[in-house]
Amino acid sequence: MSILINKDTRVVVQGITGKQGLFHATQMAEYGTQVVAGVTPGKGGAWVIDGKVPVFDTVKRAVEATGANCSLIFVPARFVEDAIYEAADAGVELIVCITEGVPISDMMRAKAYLENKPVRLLGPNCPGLLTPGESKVGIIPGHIASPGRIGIVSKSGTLTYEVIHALQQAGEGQSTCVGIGGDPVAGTNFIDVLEMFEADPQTEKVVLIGEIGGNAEEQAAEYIKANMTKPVVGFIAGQTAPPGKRMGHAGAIVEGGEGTAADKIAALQAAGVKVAKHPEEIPGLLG
Amino acid sequence: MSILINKDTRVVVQGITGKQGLFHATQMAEYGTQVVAGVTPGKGGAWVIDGKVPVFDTVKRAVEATGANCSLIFVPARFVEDAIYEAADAGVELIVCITEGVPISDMMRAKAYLENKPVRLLGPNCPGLLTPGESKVGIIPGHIASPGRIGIVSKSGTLTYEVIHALQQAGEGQSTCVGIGGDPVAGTNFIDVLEMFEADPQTEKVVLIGEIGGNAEEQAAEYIKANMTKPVVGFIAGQTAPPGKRMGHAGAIVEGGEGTAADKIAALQAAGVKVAKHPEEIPGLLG
Amino acid sequence: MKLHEYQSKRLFAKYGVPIPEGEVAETPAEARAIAEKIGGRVVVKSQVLVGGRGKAGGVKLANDAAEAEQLASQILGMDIKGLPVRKVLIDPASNIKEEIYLGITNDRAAGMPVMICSAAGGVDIEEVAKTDPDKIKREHIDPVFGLRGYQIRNLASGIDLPRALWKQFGKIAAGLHQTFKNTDATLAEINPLIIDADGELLAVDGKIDMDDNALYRHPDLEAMRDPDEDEESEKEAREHDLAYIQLDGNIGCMVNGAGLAMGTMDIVNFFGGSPANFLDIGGGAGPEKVAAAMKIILSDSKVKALLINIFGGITRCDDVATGILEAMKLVDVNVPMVVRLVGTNEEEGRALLEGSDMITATSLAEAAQKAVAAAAAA
Amino acid sequence: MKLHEYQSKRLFAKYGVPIPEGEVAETPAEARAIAEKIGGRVVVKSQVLVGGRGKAGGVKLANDAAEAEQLASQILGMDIKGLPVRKVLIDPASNIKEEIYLGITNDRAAGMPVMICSAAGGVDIEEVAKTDPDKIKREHIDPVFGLRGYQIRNLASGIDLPRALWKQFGKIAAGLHQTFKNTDATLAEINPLIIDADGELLAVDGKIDMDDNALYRHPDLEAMRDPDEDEESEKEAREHDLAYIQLDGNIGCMVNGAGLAMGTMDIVNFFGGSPANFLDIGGGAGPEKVAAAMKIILSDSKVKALLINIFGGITRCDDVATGILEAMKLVDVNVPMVVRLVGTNEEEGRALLEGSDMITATSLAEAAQKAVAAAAAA
Repeated sequence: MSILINKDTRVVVQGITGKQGLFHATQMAEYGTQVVAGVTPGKGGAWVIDGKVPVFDTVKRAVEATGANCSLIFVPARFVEDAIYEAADAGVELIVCITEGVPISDMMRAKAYLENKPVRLLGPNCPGLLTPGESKVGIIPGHIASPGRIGIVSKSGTLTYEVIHALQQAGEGQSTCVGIGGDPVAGTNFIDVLEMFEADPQTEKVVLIGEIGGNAEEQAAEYIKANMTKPVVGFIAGQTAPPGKRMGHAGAIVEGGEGTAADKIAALQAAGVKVAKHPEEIPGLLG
Repeated sequence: MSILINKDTRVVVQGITGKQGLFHATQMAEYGTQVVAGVTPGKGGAWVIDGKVPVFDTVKRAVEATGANCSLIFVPARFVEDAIYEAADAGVELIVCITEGVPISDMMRAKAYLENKPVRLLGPNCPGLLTPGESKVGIIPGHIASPGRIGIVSKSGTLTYEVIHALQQAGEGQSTCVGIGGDPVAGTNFIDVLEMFEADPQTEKVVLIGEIGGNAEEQAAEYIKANMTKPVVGFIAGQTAPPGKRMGHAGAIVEGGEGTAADKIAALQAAGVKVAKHPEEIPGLLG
Repeated sequence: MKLHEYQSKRLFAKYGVPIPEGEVAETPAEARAIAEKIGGRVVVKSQVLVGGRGKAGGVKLANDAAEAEQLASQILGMDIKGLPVRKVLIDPASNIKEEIYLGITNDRAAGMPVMICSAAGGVDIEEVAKTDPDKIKREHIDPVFGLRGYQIRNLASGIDLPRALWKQFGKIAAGLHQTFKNTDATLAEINPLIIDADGELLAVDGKIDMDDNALYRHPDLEAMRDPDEDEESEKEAREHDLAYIQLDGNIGCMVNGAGLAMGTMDIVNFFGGSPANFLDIGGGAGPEKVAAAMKIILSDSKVKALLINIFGGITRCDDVATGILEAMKLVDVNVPMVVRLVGTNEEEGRALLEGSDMITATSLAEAAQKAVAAAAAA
Repeated sequence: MKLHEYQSKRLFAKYGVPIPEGEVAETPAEARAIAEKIGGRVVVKSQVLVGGRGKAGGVKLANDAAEAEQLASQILGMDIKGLPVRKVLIDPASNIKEEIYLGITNDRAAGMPVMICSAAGGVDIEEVAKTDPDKIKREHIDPVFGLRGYQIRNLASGIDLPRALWKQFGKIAAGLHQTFKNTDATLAEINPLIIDADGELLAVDGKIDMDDNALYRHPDLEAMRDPDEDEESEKEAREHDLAYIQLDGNIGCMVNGAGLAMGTMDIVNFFGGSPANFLDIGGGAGPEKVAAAMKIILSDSKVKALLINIFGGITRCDDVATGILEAMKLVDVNVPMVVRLVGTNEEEGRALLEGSDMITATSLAEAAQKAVAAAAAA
């Protein structure tokens, strides 16, 4: 078991003929992910990745032809909103958006569009997900992970890799690693994923990686306190970030005294979550 | 028992200081409906209907102050869309819109807005509803009806009165009379109401009054065939209407051979519904 | 309200849809001048608000300006399905390689507009929908999120449009949607949208129906209304905010509520009579409106009896009675009147009418039968 | 990106919000001329992109033009929280009867903008929210349906605004929302929105923050960017599409990914060091970007050691290694370098760096500790 993706997940890559799209689609295929189709308007009929993956003009045609049930978005930021609608209307169950730099207003509209539609969005500005040994949808390097019992949910891509790496050093594998992205408005939040980990029999313990900005970590803490039976270890990045300065992620900013690392750490600790001082401490805290 | 409204329904009237709004709010109060508030922006603080009903500037304030759970809209057509949003956001459970002449595009947006919100819209361009002896919300003349076992659902206001009148002559009372309105895009359709009548213990038999245009009657027929255990008698207005001419209701038009009375009657009969040739035949067909 | 072909196409053009560079003529001489300016072969197209112009001989091809003048003189003044032709559109003739259908209308059941596209354009699209439904591609347009780029690509891909035309098609589809949205249309269609000999897309015919309820937002479009679209009496009715449609029978009907008005026509028919009109005086009609309605009905010389059926809800029976009495002062009522008043303030209404010269009825069937009898006796 | 008060207010005015008729001066003489034109008492307001101008002495009241000139000469050239004052706004002084707060910002949790209004304007609204939350009224704005009229009335009613001002307030709230929406703002606020002695509403201060990710849609607003807003090095970083923020420490950090960059700063701090900067080279950075990043970090003379921490995902370790080698040709790297490469193409990356003069590390803790030690030894 795992959450969100497994070996049966059939992925269509929107923007597969772009440099990043093609590189990572190839990496995914090499990892064993079922990359069944690509979409680039105007390039339908082409074949990529050693002539194994057909390219379509529309997600609709791609889904009809290949039965894709998951879409991975690599298109430039200005086309992301439309790409999300297109994937949703084509009937995939999961949309993973890697693209960073999407305007907040676009995402607010997209989120409103998806509300009550039978589809989940992960991202944007996220590394995607990895179910070690089964499937990777996104850009998490596959070779650094292995199957196991730890579920990871994170706002940050590269920090997730660090944590996976640290777990590996400690001999711990992962059930599924989920990057929810660091943007202020994201399709999936901590609580959505925590709920899935709580229900997933393979996952025994969970690592939550947050960062300054917003109050998603505080809400997650409340959820954990009220609903989680599995142990959770946390890490919050940005303890040394100065207020008022945006730390790369559109969401990572301490504004008006809100969203500080100290507040988040306190909230998590109050919910019984052990909080690591740096990523490599995490395996030890998992016990 | 009844559906949608009963003696506990607390009504706020949007547009209560207009001529029609005040006339019908007064009629409703006289009938025994709990008219608890009115709303007219800029006239908050006034009292109407013999100084018994307070007027507020916003529905929000009216609901906060009076606990209204149903809104009745009498505002001019160009303000209807906003009035619907205002009522929905103020937390009422039922919105009844009497106003006619609302642009279709406004209603399509409003319908999209209400989707998945915990509120039902009836209308626009409808006569509202009447639960004889308990409450009337809208413009159905109360004195022509009496409590009983027949549920009525209708696209047409005055035809509904005719049918109530005919039932009365035959000694049959009504559980609830619901006018869904004759516009192409309406908040509540036949099926919604049929479902409620099927579940309502007081209602033993149902009268469905349709008219030319659209295919709501055909859809209702399918629903009845598949789901209704209670007998339904139908009437379709517009058998003599020439195609291509809009018969008053924005929705009552036979276009491109679609929406004819003959098709609707055939569909209802195929679903086991007895269809009356004129309204006064209905009591006889109810058996 | 319907717009003419030339009006529709000009609106489309405003939103970036390519149309032939034609002009409208009201005389054969004007037609010739336009044809000369265009040069070469032209089409002379009658501008009437009714379908089937072509079959009725209202659309003709002219090889030169002289022929255009001659054809215009034939077509101008024609009567097509009861409507006089007062204008012809002179368009350059196109070399048609393919005919596409592209239209937007409201899908009632879905509660949103739908864009419809087919490679089988140029013919009756409803016929195609019945005989060959796979040839019709549809994309619903969310009323708030609008038509999205991928939806247009879905249609282009769905009808196998050559990829070289996708960009142009995208602009046309977006332009059509903008027109539909900004005019509060209930129908906007291009049929056919052709691929011409140069491989370009061109909207050679166009149609827009507008939502009458939204016309208040569009005084510029309201001004385009063709006075010939409706009968004189229908125009007068509209000025009084009455829904009136003239029919061929001899029993004038004045009813409140569209459903009851239709039901009244139906029952008149059921009892062997023939309704002269549909007339809904609407909700809450006051005396002036009632008087105007009576005047309009009686202006139809075919009317041999008048049936007034009022079931008071928002309309008050006393207001209607007052209106009848007012109208009787203004209009010479020379046919028998059957009056039925039930509902809100019915007693007040009946009291007002007491002593006037009219036949009264209690049930609808009774009223209809009395009206049918009165008309037959006239 | 932040806009100055005068820029924000001019944008508001474009959407119908009434603002004082002031002008911007860059010299005391200009300030005098403007004050003379306005006549009477004026406010001289420093235009800097930082809060607390008033307390810092950057906002002063002048009784006449001469005093305005004198105050402008004091304020121009001041340094407020590290930012030089290069412009002053000269506004006519208002007679303030009431101060209202009106603003729009994004509510992340709700996923939509929220309009916030309070009768307790003129002060720090976040303070009011904490101490007196009932004084703050909120209306969420649906991202597709927009701000509706009744929501504005809810706010006006909620703060007990005198009814005579509702219409004016409605226009201002709608204008503020239009500004927010059309500029892709993340914050648009009027504080205070005053009721003046004549009982009129007036936006005497204004603030707009824009969404940097949406700036591509607004070249006109991008052109308003104040070059003083950021450090030189931050500007250069932006030109190379790098997220860079200069800090006070001595360990330069080059990291990929914002979270890891923050995490790296944190761990440097945890092991007793002090980070000189935040720098995220972003996803998929190629050699040029890496070289630019190194140059920028090393241009800070405080930097005593360089810590490069790359965990390859979308970024490829070999690209980073190539970038480091390129940069070492262009930049004189005169501080010890600690490099850690893990993830996508890590072996290729490490192979490329083999033989170069740098300290390598495997774990993050090891890398941080080595960097701290190197900086301490420098």
